[in-house]
Amino acid sequence: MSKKVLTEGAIAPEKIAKSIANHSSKTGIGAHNIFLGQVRADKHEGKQVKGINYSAYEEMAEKVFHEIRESIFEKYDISCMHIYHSLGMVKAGEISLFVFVSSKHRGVSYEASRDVVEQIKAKAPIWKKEIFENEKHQWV
Amino acid sequence: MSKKVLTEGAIAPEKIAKSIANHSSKTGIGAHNIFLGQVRADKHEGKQVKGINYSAYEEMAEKVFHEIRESIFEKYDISCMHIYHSLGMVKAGEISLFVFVSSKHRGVSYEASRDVVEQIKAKAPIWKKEIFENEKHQWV
Amino acid sequence: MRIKVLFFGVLEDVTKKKEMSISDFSDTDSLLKALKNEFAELNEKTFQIAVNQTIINKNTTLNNGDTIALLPPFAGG
Amino acid sequence: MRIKVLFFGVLEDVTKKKEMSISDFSDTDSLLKALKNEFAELNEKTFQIAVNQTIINKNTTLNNGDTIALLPPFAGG
Repeated sequence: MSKKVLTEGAIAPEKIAKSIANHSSKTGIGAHNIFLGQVRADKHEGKQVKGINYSAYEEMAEKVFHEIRESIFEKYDISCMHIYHSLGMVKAGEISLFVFVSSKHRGVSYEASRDVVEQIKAKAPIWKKEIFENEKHQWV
Repeated sequence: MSKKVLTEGAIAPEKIAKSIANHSSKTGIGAHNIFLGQVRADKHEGKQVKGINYSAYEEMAEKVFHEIRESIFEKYDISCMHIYHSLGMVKAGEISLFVFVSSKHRGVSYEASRDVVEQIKAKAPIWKKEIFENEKHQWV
Repeated sequence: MRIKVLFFGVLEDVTKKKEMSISDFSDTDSLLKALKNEFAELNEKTFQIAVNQTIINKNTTLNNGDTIALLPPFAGG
Repeated sequence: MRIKVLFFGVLEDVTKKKEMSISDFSDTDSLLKALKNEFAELNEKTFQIAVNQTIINKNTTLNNGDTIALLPPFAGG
């Protein structure tokens, strides 16, 4: 079983740097594509979003992430793939999704990365609650 | 005039982390796409590449990068874009190209990022010299 | 027979609970009918149903120990 | 008239120099002919020519202070 995707709170830039550095020993890799989802401070009827509280059906989500992983390795000639998704509170401006795909050549890294993100959006049982400056909330 | 793209030696993962962290104040951004080029330890006739020495027609390259930048901002609805490309020696496993595109929504970040990379490959006057373990070299 | 029902996302606000235990229903249709009766607002909500973490598309027999989840539209990423 | 000629990538290995100064040529075609005469290996190489950092596709008149660059196929990234 692969390691867990869901992680408490925002994803730190240092974690991304560490993940990149971990690939320097894999000298067959020529291309990395990284997608990051960042929480926007959207406004709804004058109220500004100060953060998003992520919740998930955790066991099912990890199962879905595993299936996405398998499908991507089957479809694309890639070397590595990592996904991290936040749970709980993530403030506006912070990172809540980190998708990292590595391959020999660049084209496939873009295609696989985009596919992962679209599959996450479509299949992962995760929900967002926008938290406003006035502490009210709204499910997305 | 935008800041310089060409940078001496490999691009450190910490620089990438810093660049990501710098965008946390831009709370209109929802998506970042990052492309990284990593030097491969390819083998040619049994000799292994230990690194690549990058050279460029520097003034022209900076002019071309500026033109690419302008064309991307004209074509895509993006918030930010940064490019860094190595000059000089970069060892196998290290990063030599860092393209960073940020936008409100995810689709455009992928498209613009890919476009940047393809334009760099096609238009930037940069050359690679593969350096082998035995210190011999081969222009790519 | 003991079956667990889980509520996620906005549905948690509708039912005011994260989970409940039931025992009187033999399939998902009859369970759903009872839930919509108890929580009228469910009639206005869009959601899918998962039985033991797999989304179902038709009425499904319930067995002892099953976990049923009501899943509003996903919003990850 | 003083014109600078730059050699990049593999062409630097061919000419054994990074740049040279010339003064006797009025256009790119005549300059190129002389260079291919001096460095026979240039005849086997693929390259583009830039005049003052802009790639040209036809014979171009040279002016005092121009910089000509011989550019092998790009390999950035």
